[in-house]
Amino acid sequence: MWTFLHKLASPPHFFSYAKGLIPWFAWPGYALLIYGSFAGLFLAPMDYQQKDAYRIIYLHVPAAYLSMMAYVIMAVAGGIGLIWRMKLAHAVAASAAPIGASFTFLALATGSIWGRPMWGTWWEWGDPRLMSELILLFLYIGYMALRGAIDDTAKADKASAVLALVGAVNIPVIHFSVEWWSSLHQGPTLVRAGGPAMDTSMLYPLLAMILGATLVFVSLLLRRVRSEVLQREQRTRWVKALVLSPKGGR
Amino acid sequence: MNGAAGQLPGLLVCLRATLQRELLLVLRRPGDMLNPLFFFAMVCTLFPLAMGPSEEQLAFAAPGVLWVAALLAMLLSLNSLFLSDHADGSLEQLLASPQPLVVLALGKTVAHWLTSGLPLVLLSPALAMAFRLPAGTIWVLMSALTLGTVSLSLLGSVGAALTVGLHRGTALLSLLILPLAMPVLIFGARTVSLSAAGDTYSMGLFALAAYAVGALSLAPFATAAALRISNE
Amino acid sequence: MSNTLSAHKLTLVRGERCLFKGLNFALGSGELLLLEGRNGSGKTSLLKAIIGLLELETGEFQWNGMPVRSQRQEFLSASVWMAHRVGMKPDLTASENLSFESTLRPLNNCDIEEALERLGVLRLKKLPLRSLSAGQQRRVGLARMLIARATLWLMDEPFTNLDREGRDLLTGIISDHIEAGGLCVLAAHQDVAVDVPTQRILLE
Amino acid sequence: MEKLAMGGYGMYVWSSYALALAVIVVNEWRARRRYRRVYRDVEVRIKALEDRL
Repeated sequence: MWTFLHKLASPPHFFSYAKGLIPWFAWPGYALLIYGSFAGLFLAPMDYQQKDAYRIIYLHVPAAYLSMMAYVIMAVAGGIGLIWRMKLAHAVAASAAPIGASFTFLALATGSIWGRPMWGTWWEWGDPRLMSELILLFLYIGYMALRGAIDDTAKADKASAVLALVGAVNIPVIHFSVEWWSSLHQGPTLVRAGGPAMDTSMLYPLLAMILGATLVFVSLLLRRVRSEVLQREQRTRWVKALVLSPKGGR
Repeated sequence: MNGAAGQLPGLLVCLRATLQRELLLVLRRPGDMLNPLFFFAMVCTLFPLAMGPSEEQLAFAAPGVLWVAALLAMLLSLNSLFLSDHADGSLEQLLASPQPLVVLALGKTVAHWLTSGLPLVLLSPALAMAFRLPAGTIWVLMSALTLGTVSLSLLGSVGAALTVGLHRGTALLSLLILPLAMPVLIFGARTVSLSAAGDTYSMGLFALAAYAVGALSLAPFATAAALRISNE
Repeated sequence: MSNTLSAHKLTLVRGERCLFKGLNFALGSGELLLLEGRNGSGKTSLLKAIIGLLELETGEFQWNGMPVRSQRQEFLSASVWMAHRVGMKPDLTASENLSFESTLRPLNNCDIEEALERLGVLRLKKLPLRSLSAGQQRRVGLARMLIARATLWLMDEPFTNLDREGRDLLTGIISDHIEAGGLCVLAAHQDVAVDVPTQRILLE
Repeated sequence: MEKLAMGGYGMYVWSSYALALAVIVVNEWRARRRYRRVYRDVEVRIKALEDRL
């Protein structure tokens, strides 16, 4: 078992099997996203409070979920890389950051667009979820800036792992503080996205979107990790053999 | 001098010596301590100039203004926390000593708080009065600032350790620390404004205290790890 | 008690460059290890790896036959490192700097005054380090080795900035240390005339 | 057609979906481009080394 895991995490093995894995995540993922979007846009009934604007949550919820998921992956991978000195883990952490940041941006943008008809403003300061997403985006920016500022890859890996872990410990506190902050706010009563009792014809497209987005995320992650591995291992024998082999690695 | 010959001096001895060294250094270069303090006072005077002298508005904005200014002043002083030690090579000597790095990092952070957090706390009543905050709120402001600056020193020491050898360290440090410092800002400023409005504010103080305790128990370890990484 | 420091199959990579691969040595009490090689050949990096500032790609150091990794505090208690830079605060005086340093390691019987006296800088002890010349600062830095009860001395170009008299003094101090059963790893780009059992490693 | 207007919210809904599509496409494109660039750089370096030998 242990040797099997070890082999899975070895860069050359990962490099070759990940290539085969990517389509298995990407295609079902995209299929689910297409089904989810279609069903969410046209099949699901209208929400009686929010009318058709609620259909934005089919994007907002998966994006918000992935933005946090990516941060957790980044922090956990960073921690694994620090403790067990696993090189692949650092490559995963480095790859998760830009994807996570882009989903955070999407969650913010869709939240803001949804808020325009709901609250009458593009940016409602009193909404804790948007505020948390914004801080999360800042955390991603800090993480990528730190990585970019350190030239030595090994050092950048470890330093950013420490930062990601500190950030991960802080995220629940940030969330709690923002909740508390907005609960004191005497603003408009917010219309919550979705309700406790969601109709199944509304729920299934949402589940499809979440699952599909996760699969697409994994395929993007694998693709990026492959490039990271290739770059980090460029002085090893296996990369040399790969590049000089007639098939190449294109 | 310190303990018996041939034995590793105790942790408290080492902690005390680190504190003593840092305080002595600040004494030799008082500018390091005074500049952030002046900065704090100046930022606070900027707001009335920008907003107009309406007393009502100023009293309303005061908690936020004081807290943002304190946060920025702390950031300003954090930048030099490990910088000179890195530049003159004494940081490497600390890393090469058998004393646990956590203790040395804690000593430096405590010294940082004493020389930059504590002066802010002591200066804040004067500014609070200038902003017409009610007298009863000043104590709340001082206790909230005490707890908050402790957290900021600890949190900031991690950032300072991560960015220590980097060219663009100053701007980067703010980028790393500001989002992490937001809970402190929220709890701190809201506690003071709740108190000024006559509401119950104990929840905010408890949250600040909990944050400070959490930071005190975790941050020195992260700082020590970050220092090792930055000096490779 | 006799001590040993040995290195087993060391490989050290800095950035993109491999500094050395499969390096071995074994050093016993009363021996000097000279690291030779031109600038940038990895002498400083090897010293930093011994003291634990740099992580090895592969291989390990052993202190008294046990991996250093498993007894880091004992190992660091028994060693003292003189880096390229003096590593003291320029704003503090020699005695302030040294009294802080004295809490970092187990102490010898030699107190700060004696150490400064031996190095010929006692009369400068009340001056901030920044007002001393480079050679005088180096002598103050050397006092760190004398006040610590350390068996293993790691020295990086210790003769830099020293005048002839200073070099002779340092040579004497090193040979006294080694004759008393100490170990010393010394990186130097010029030849060192210390009359003790010496091993040499030439780094390419 | 009426369905596409989303009861007057069409602008918001469709701009959200367009944005989401853009984010996905950019992500996919950048991931692929990065691989191509890294591979090309590595290939150039290794082949140059081979030729010199």
